[in-house]
Amino acid sequence: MIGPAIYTVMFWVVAASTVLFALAVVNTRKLLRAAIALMAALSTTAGFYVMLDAQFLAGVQVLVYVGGIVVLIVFAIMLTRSGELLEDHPTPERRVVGAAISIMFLILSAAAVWVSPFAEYSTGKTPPNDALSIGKALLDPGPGGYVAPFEVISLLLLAAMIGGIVIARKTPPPNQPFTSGGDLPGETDVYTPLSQRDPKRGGPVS
Amino acid sequence: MNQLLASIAAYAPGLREWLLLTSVIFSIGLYGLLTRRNAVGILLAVELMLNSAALNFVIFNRFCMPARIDGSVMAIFVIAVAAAEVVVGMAIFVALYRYRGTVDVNRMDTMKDPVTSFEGPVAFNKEVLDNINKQYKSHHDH
Amino acid sequence: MTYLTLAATQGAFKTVTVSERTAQAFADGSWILALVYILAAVGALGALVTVVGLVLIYAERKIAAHFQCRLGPMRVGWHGILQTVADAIKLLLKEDVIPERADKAMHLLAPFLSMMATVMILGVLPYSPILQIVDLNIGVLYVTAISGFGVMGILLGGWSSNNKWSMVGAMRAGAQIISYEISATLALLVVVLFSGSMSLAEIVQSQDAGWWVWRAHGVGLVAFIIFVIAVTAEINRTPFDIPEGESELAAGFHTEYSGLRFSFFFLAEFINMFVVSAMAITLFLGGWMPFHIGTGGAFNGAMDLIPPVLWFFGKTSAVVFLIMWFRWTFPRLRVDQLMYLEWKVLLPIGFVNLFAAAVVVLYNLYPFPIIVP
Amino acid sequence: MTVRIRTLDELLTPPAAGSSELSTQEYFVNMGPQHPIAHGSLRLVIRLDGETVKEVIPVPGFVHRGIEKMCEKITPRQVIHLTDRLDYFSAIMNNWGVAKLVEKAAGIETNGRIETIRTIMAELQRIQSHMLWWGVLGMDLGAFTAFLYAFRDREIISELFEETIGARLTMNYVRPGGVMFDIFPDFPAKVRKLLGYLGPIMDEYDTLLSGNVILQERLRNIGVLDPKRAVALGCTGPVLRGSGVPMDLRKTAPYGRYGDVEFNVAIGTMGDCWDRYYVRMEEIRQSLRIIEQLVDGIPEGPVNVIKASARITIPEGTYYDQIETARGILGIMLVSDGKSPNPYRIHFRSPNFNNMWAVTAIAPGWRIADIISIQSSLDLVIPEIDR
Repeated sequence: MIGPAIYTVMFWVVAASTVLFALAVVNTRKLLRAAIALMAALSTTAGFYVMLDAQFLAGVQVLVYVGGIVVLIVFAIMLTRSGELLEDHPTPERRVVGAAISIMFLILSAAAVWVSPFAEYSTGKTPPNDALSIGKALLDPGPGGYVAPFEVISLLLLAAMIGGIVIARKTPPPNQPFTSGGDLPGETDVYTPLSQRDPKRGGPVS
Repeated sequence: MNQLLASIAAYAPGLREWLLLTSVIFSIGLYGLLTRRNAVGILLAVELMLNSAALNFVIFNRFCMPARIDGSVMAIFVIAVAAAEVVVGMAIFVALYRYRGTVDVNRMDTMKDPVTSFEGPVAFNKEVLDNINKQYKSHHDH
Repeated sequence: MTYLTLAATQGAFKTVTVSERTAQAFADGSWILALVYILAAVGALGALVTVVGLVLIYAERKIAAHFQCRLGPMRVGWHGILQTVADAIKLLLKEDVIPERADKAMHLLAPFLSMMATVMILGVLPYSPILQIVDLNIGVLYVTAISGFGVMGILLGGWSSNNKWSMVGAMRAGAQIISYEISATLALLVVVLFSGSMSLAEIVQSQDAGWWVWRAHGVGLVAFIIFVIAVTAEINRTPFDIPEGESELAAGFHTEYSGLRFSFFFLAEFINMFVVSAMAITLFLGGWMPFHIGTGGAFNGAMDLIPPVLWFFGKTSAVVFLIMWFRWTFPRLRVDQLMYLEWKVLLPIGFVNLFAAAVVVLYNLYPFPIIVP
Repeated sequence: MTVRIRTLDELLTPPAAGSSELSTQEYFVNMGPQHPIAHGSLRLVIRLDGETVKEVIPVPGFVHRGIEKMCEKITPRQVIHLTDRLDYFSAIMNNWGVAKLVEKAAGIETNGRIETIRTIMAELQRIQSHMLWWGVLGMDLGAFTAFLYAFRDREIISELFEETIGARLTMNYVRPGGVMFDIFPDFPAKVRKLLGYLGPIMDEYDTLLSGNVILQERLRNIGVLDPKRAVALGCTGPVLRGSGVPMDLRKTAPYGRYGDVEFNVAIGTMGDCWDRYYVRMEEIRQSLRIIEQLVDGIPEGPVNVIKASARITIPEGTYYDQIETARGILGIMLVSDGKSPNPYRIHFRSPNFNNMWAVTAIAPGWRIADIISIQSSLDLVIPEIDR
């Protein structure tokens, strides 16, 4: 009896914290804090994966999301250090409209979930969710195997990597207006003489 | 004691509770997508939505066909796509920020017109603006 | 007679983790026993963190001193053995300074993230057949994944300090740790290939017939060397302590930290060293397995008399000493040289090595029996 | 691991805009005045693009004590005391510089014993100074062990000084017309023992640091200083010799006993940090050689040719003399009005001041971490820059 009870309590606690973290992601004004909230939300999702008997997926989730994606986002936020990127102020109208649309979506999907008759299922059988069967499925060329999508995803990742490098490169192709080589005033000349600075803010006077 | 445990276990999440949870997370992501103006903020919200979608795959896998692992495989694909998306997205945002000094999606309207206004960490003067427009023109002349 | 067969005949060293015992206690309905197990596990982790921290800090100072022809701490206690305790008390009592215009919440959070990452790994290490809190079937993946939290702690610490040097240090640390994680993972995968499992307990048991570092055709040795280099970089120790290089960045990401939170970063560094050493010996040097030559014999029998937990900590200490030796011998690399070493030297070698390991396993070019569960 | 070798021309040309590197915003950081690399209080304002140094602006003056002004109120003999505080690792050589100038101006002749003792002491001090530099370079590059090794061996020389002079840092030993104290009887024996110890120690240093691949990566082809540029900046000492200019006053204008002994002047080929490192390491060996030749035949005679209480009058005029300290040429200009015993004006041409500006020429284009190598290889003593 103790097992299901612990499972239930943990589900509701983790679910509540995930929703709180998700709300923090969309409502925090400082983007870095939003990114940290996203990290927390993704970590609790890894907890969900463990509850759903997908331990390998939980590991991948933490490895890729926390170790990779969130770190990348934090890097990007740090690289573009300016007041604008740190603060994000949605206007009240946007808030109202956004909330209305998302709540409508929530009601719609919840209703759909509640009224749909799902196939009979049994939770007694533990799914073979270990790394071995996932690896076998990913490299299985037969029916029900995923070798073609796997290769496509590999290609996608390679393309993304090359694309990322190409876009972030400084080299200006000839006569390209949108890549300047870092010599435009807006890119480099962020230095303000001491005399023109607001001593309280430390940055340029706005 | 056992009675208490049993009453707690009665609230054990079923398929519908799990799906409701992912719907809530997805809706929160949607809200962020709609309200954020900052491109990075939008990306964060999109990550949240992708994450809830991946969770859905695993939930259906777990409850509807527990003998298979297709849901987990799909979730891995979703994670891989999210990684690719973030790499390219962040590269674009950093490049854009470098050039335009902003990542506000509302101001990313250069495709409409030649540059007429420019706001960034440093106020651009007329000369710089003209220079950019000249570059823009010469690009089109070629 | 190999170790496992010996153990099997005696029936003494069957792997039972604390979590299994707890689950069994729950199943038996003995609540108090389960509670005792849980409390013991938590208490043991806390004690391990404290003891390892104190011992390693003292060891580092003494080892450094003797490398440098001096005595090190000698005043507090016998041979300065209480020096670390005194320093810890001093750090706890110090004023906690938070820089002006720093992101306060993040500043407070960062050291705890760093600490959490290391402590969470301690729970899955197999200290001996009966001393392991949880044996995850994705143990290796878990360890790799959790170390990601450490990066976040360092990045946040550097960013929230509102200091350019800290920021530069944090960016360097982030780039460095992410880069070297790849090489470390490639080296881990070699062992995963050979042992056919990602569970740390099973990896240890797969080294029954010989440790992977020498049993795996040289592939294991290359992987071990790559692993040690990569984890030395991952835990920011000289010659890879570029993120906190004191002469250029003035302590880097933790420049602005003081008091308790500085001690958290400091402690995390030393626990990290213990963790990576423990991982290295678990994967390559047989974990808690005793050292054997050939099969049977009086020597092996004598080795078996030493308890596994002593073997574990002894081997870990040896690797820790190696890492400390690096620190007190080598100068510091430059950041682009560091990246060069990772991306153009270690990574290609790691890939080739992994490929070689795959060939060995696939075509069974293996003279010794491999245990595949 | 290979090193990309940059030629001098390539280095001195600013990188073309839009070279294939990732671009970031430029920003300024302050290295110092409180920074581990400052070794005192030197502020370097650095303009950075990511990790790449665009510009370095040294801002000295944090430890200015007005030594030149103070010298106008005291007699030349008292000036000696202040010269100890210029470059405190070359105290004896600084003393000797002033003594040499005063002796030249006042026409005082010294004897062989005085000159021999002065030369031996100066060379011992040079070894000590270079050892300190070696240890600090190791520490700056992260090899802390080197620092303590250097201090262990420096201590022996310091004890020798202490036994002779009574001081370890500010010696105040050489004075116009002689030296302050005579050497003690078993001084030659102790020095010979020291030589026997330091010879193998140099090989140990090479094993510990010079031969280390990481150190070589950090120093070789880093921070190249063009010989023309070095001369134009007025660099002297090992910095100039590292760039391949064989300029050493001990050879070009011998003083003391340097004309009588055999030694070589180490010069670099390329002017990178490694050359400056190599030059100093070789200078230690050459200093050992010089001492070895002198220590066996110290001539007899008085160690003071004038009385300590004698008044030294310098005739009216402007005098200039220079001496090779451990860091380069210390030039001393003295203006005397012929009436007052005090100098009318004294100016020190400090080697460190000119060497410091080399960093502005060297550093741009390199990384932050290379500034550490460059600063360490320049071996600056900040109080002498500020005076």
